[in-house]
Amino acid sequence: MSNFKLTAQTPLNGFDQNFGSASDGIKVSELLGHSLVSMAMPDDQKDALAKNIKAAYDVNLPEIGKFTASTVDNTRILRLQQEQCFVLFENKAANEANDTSSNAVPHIREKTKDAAYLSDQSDSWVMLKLSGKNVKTALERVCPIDLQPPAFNTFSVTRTAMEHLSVIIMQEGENEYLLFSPRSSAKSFMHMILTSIENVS
Amino acid sequence: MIINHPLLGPRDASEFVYLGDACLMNRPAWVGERIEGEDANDAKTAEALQQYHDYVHLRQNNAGEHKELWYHEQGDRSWLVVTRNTITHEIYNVELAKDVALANKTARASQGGKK
Amino acid sequence: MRNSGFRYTGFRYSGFKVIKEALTGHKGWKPVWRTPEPKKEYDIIIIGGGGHGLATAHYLASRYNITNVAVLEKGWIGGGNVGRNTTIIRSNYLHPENQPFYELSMKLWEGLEQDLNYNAMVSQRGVLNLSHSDSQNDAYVRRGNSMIMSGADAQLLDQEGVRELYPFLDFDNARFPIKGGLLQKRGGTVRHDAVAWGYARGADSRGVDIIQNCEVTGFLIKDGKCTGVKTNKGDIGAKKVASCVAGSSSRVMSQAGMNLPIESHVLQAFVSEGLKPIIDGVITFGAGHFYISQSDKGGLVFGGDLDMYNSYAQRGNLPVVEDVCEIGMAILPAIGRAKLLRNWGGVMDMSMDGSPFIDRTHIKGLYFNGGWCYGGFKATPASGFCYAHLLATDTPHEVAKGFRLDRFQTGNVIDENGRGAQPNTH
Amino acid sequence: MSQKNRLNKDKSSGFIDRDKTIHFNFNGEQFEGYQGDTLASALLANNQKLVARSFKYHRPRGIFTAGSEEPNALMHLRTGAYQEPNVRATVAELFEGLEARSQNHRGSLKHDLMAINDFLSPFLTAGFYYKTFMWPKAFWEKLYEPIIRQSAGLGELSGQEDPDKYDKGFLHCDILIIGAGPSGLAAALAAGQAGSRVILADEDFVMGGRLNNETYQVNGMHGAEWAKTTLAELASMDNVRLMKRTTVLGAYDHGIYSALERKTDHLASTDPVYKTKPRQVLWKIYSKRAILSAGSTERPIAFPNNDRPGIMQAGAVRTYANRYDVAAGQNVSIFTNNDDGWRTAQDLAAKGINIQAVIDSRDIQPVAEISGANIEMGAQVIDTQGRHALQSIQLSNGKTYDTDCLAVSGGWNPNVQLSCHHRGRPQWNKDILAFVPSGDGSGGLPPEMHIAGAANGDLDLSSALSSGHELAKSLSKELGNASKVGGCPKAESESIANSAFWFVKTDTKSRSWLDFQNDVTTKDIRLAQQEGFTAVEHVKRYTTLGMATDQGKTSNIPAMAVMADNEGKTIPEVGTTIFRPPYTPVSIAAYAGRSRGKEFRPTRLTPSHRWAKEQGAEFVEVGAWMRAQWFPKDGETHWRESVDREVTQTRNSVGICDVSTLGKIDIQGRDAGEFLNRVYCNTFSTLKVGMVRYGLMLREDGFAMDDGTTARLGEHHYLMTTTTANAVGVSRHLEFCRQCLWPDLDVHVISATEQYAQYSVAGPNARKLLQKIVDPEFDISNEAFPFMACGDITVCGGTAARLFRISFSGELAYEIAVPTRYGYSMMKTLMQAGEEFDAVIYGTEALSVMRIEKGHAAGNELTGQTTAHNLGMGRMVSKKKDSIGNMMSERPNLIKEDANRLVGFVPVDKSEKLSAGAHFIQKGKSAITENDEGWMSSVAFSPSLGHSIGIGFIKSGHQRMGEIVTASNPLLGKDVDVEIVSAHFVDPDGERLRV
Repeated sequence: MSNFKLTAQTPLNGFDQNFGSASDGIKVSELLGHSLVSMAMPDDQKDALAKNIKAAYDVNLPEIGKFTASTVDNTRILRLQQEQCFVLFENKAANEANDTSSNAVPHIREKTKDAAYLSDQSDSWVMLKLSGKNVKTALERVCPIDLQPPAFNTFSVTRTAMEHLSVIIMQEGENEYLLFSPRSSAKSFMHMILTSIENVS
Repeated sequence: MIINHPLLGPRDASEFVYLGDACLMNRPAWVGERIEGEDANDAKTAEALQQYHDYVHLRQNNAGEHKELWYHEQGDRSWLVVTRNTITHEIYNVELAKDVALANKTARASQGGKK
Repeated sequence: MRNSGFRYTGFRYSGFKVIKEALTGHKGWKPVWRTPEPKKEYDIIIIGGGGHGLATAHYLASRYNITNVAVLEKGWIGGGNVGRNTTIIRSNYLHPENQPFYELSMKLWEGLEQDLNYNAMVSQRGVLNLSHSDSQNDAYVRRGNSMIMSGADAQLLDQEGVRELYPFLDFDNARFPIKGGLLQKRGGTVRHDAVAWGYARGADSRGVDIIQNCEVTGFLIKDGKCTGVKTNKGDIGAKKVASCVAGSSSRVMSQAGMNLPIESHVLQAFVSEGLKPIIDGVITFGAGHFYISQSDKGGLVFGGDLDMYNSYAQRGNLPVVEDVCEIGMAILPAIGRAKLLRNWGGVMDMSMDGSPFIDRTHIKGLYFNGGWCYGGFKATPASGFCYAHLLATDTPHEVAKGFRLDRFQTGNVIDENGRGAQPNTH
Repeated sequence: MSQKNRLNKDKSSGFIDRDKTIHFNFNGEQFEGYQGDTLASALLANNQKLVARSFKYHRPRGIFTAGSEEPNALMHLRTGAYQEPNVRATVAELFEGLEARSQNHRGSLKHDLMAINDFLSPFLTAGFYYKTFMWPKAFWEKLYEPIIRQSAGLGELSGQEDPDKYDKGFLHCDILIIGAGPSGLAAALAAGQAGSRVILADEDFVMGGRLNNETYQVNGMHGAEWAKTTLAELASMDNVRLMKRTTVLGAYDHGIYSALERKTDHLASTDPVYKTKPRQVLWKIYSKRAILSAGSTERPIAFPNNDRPGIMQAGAVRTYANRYDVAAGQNVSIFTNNDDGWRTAQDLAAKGINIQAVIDSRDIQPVAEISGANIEMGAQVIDTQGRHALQSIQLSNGKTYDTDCLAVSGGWNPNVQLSCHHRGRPQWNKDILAFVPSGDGSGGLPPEMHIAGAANGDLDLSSALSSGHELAKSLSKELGNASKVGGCPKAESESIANSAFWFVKTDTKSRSWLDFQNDVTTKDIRLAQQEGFTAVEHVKRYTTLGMATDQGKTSNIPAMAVMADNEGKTIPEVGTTIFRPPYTPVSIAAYAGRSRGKEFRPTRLTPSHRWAKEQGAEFVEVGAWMRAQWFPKDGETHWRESVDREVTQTRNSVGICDVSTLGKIDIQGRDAGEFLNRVYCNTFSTLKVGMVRYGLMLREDGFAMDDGTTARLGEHHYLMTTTTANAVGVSRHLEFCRQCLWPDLDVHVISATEQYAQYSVAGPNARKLLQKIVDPEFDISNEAFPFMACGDITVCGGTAARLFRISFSGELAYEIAVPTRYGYSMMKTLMQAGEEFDAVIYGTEALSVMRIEKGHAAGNELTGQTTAHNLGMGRMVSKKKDSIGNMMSERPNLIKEDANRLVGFVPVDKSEKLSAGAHFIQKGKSAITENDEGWMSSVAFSPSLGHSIGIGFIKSGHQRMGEIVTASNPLLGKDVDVEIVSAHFVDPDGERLRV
């Protein structure tokens, strides 16, 4: 009988801070309580998958470079590649000390009914939420993507590189962004974001 | 440089990794299993070695239009076939390599059918 | 005929001559090379008036007494990579097919001024390769031993040894701390343009025709034998034709129907404004691609990686500029306030294994020299010497016998950094 | 100090703030200037004529221009680590407390000992050094070169780390407008009104370009006033971004431009903003179209002794008067070959400055009336006097004038530089006697670039305004931005008549300067040509013309005129040299941005990093990763003690190591097995679910690329591991194979490296330890979970995990993976559970020792230069199937009998220490290249055997067991005799693995 218990840690220990004034400042907070599952789509299963997604989430498979949002588990489906999506969803268990993050893939499998190859990515990324009037000005220092509409707007998502780091950026609303970067370099990623804010404040 | 990705639109070339001449997609077919002690082996092997030598080492190095492979490593992980001028760097065409590879395969198959 | 009983048409350069001319208004200086019209036929035609082509001509004339030679240059001599590199010389290679060749080159550099009676400012202030890890250190030991075994010099430095030489490197705050280095004291720099001019003067003074603005537009090939070249100045016959055009190799040789195991890539180089001396020798980074030295005029001369894509454009793009300066700052944070003055690009003949070719082709009378990757400048004397040897004797020079065009068929590849058939990584 | 040359003390031009006095220091002397001054204008206001020394002859130098083309007035700015060399005083904004020092002199600026070079100048002509310093041979390095190097350069670096921060950024626009002079402003206004997304960048700290320096009228108001109004309007537009103090540096492919914004260079180093914010920002601008409206630069005329302090560009003299309220002299003369030079006389006279003489090389009617001035038409300046500042000039008509400032105008050159960054060659325009950018679509003009205003040769104001306006309108339309655009701003056309007069022909021994900084004179050009350096690039390289900090902005065209004249050619026949980025010099640190020091590259930390740090681990950089090398314990003084302990304890009981850095790639699909068969040289489709196999991956050229274990997790599901170093490259390779070679296979790959914390648990007690944490429903006994088994399990009461029974150490070993979030906790738990077994944590050094003891190849062996054959794994290359590299690995030289083989080595004298990098030589032979038989790739002290061991490659090694050879290491001065042995030093039969 095991006497041991494992406890979970998030990459940035739940970082949550405001920089600058409420009116034109920037809020930076780690996104918690979510799971992320990669969903690879075989060519001959795409229609079936789209149907299953529609049934489960009442949303269509997004176009490449977009994400769709469903109220079911607050799920967002990010279409980063032609043959692959990321499914980001609220997962209460993911936050509990002794989570079995093993529930993420089965959860999505249930929804997609084996029409996709799934792989848990929940622990692969550090996820930061950036919001506030000045966010674009700060991101201008590191993000090569044109964040002005119509090039990029709410429901846009893409992967790029910032300061030698791989970053997925998605726009959730006016002046609201979610950024993912590989977990092992979370500290460098955080430094990159905070330096940008510092440099433009 | 900017590569106009067929799915994602214009992206800075620094997001990509360059491989080289698109002929690297045309990997020679497998020579097949060679049974030890068979006379035909040597000739078969020599021919295959020559094919592979050319495939691996003799690439197009045009001054002008050049079809080449780029990998969108900091993007959607797709391999692209980019047609670019190596003197002016002008880019004429960008395609998904997978589409090109499938088309080549179909073309080869139909050619084979004619024979 | 000009090629027998030839004497120096010019005159010897010396301090005395400089003083004499200064006092008499510099009226006595003559052209460093003549401007001849091409003859109908030569014993040997060298295509390409760059460093290697001119060196080949010089050694053909001075060592093999073959002077009925023309060097055809499509622009102005020395206008290619010999005039746009970062001027480093070294013989610090690993493989037995390479190292003795580069060591021969180093020895020729060491006697160059006296050989040419031209001061190309060969300056042996040392080449230091920094190491940043134990396995890199192991690789340097292996390489240093290869160097010594070929007769070259090498020294392994620990961190203190490096600090003694260059106290202002970033020892304390570096992302990739400096653990030590491999030093070749005989390495250094040479004034690049002067190499072309000195060899041109040496060849010309022995009767070689250097013909500028003469572009080769095709080969005269009959029954598998090359008998000359077509040019914008008309057909010129030759018993032997020797291509020596670096980044233009594929272009030129395609006119003979050859497809080479070479890709052309652009390499950028950089120079800062003139500064009082701060860096004595050459320093290279070990956790990325970067090399720097300071010229006798005071400019920091540095460079790094290729732009990575095939190009004949002789200009590069911004990512490499940033990468190079990032590395510069990583090892030498004191150069931050030095200003970059100019950056340019040259076309590199990148071979499939990173090593060159000096070889006959399958066409009789047609010879090929190329595939120098970034390493062409330091190789100039030995490349010319060994090419001259091959052209004169039809046998490869002992130290260049590995540089064969068929080595990818046999598997005798000479891959210094183990990247395989990926030219832009060599 | 009084500002002797400050004009109309009570009335300002509008650019100088008389209420804000600024104190500054030049060469230790205190001066005053005003807000709005540059360092140059403030020095001139204080009548400081001598500010620098030239490079070669150390000639006295004064301020020559009022802009970024300045060749002379370079100085050290700021002090200590902040010291910046070669700062052009003409663009350095004055700030309170500024400290500047002149450069390149020994002794004081006024009494420079090196000025002796000027007297030696006959000996120091162009290229003299190529002809001498050759004898005796040894003297070059010992004597000659050190002397030459001492005189190198102008300014000096502090030798300290640059203390400032720098940043970068990315901007996107429809139209980038380069230069905010009349044509740029007109273009920005039209483009902004049309609805285009506009960036307007200008290097000056006040936008307006020459409108601020002249007395022109635009739309019925003073030009500077119009500029101000227009800028205000532009500032109110959301679609327009105004970027002053921003120099566009380079034109790259597909509309990408680099630009440097100087954020804090105008502030004192003590200013809080200066101290906390980036000094400069390097912008990468992505533009659909660009308008080059960079104006023009006035060129000098070459005449004897034309380099004295006080001899300046006529336009600059005008700028100092009109914009900065500064008289460049009290008694000014003008020497011109064109009408524009006369504007200087007119503007200065209007400000009450005494005009001594106007000398026009053209024999025509005077262009204007200048009261009180001597008008000399058809005359030339043939000599000048004044050691540290101009005193008098001599004319070709025999007259002499006393004068303290000579304003010279040789006409204006369009600033074509950026239009040539794609190696375009400008074209000669004979109407304005200058090069202009080559027309669209030809000559290498960047495809998206268009030219407006003076940069295009539209030298008069009215056509500059209309060309900018029209261009912006049509480009906007092209881009689909067609909102209504206002009318074109109007101005009077002014006279710009010019003449082809470039230099004063003279037979005297005096020298006429072309390149003021590098001391290139007309004589040097002549000498170069005389010596056969006739190509323009040859002349440049031989004389160093145009290679100074100003890159020939003022010197190139006059020099080409001299070349043309000498050769009897026209200027366009002489040709042009190539303009290269950057447009003006840029701090190297700015290109590096934030990537400095520890932030040079991102750092990857393992899941147990924090724990390892708590244990006092020694870390090492392995690629981007930081890995624990060893874990010193109290009392251990040498790293070897720690490593020996870690190895011994692992082999005796159990050790734990973080191996999370290994690449993990999740591979799924109906064809996953077939896919792996093709990318590995050995077979994977036959692997049973729940088992792991070692795989060797070859490059297509047959050399080994990477190795690792791959587990079959399900019918269509594999998990591949790669080496740490090759994780990214293997991913890329797999995607290549999948997309480009075999698009019809159903296979999908995604990296899972970051997803799992993976720990090796190795040693005889490994199973016992794991049984304490693996949930009891999972049987991990040897029978149920044999060597090379794998499976999903749960640990610690339900946490999902994966277990692999694989071993790098040669012991009974497992790797256990949990989601990364449990990494820290898992490490702690393993150590806690291991307490009863005296479990040890081990680092990469112990890992390496154990793998060498087992003869496993790692990075030092998988160098990309070794084949399966070399590694002793030739048999693994299956001939029964197609796989990457299996054909080329059969090339004759790669499979030859006497190829290098990986074997083990032990010193004959067991007390000897082996070293990696030694070369193998047959005993008794000398250590020369011909006798080289291979090399030692990895060594370790084996605590298990008690002596040094090594593995390495030697010719036919597998057939030479027991032979004694010399491991020669001349680099370290040490040869060791070694015996060739099997590389499996410990447990050669692998019994421990399977218990």
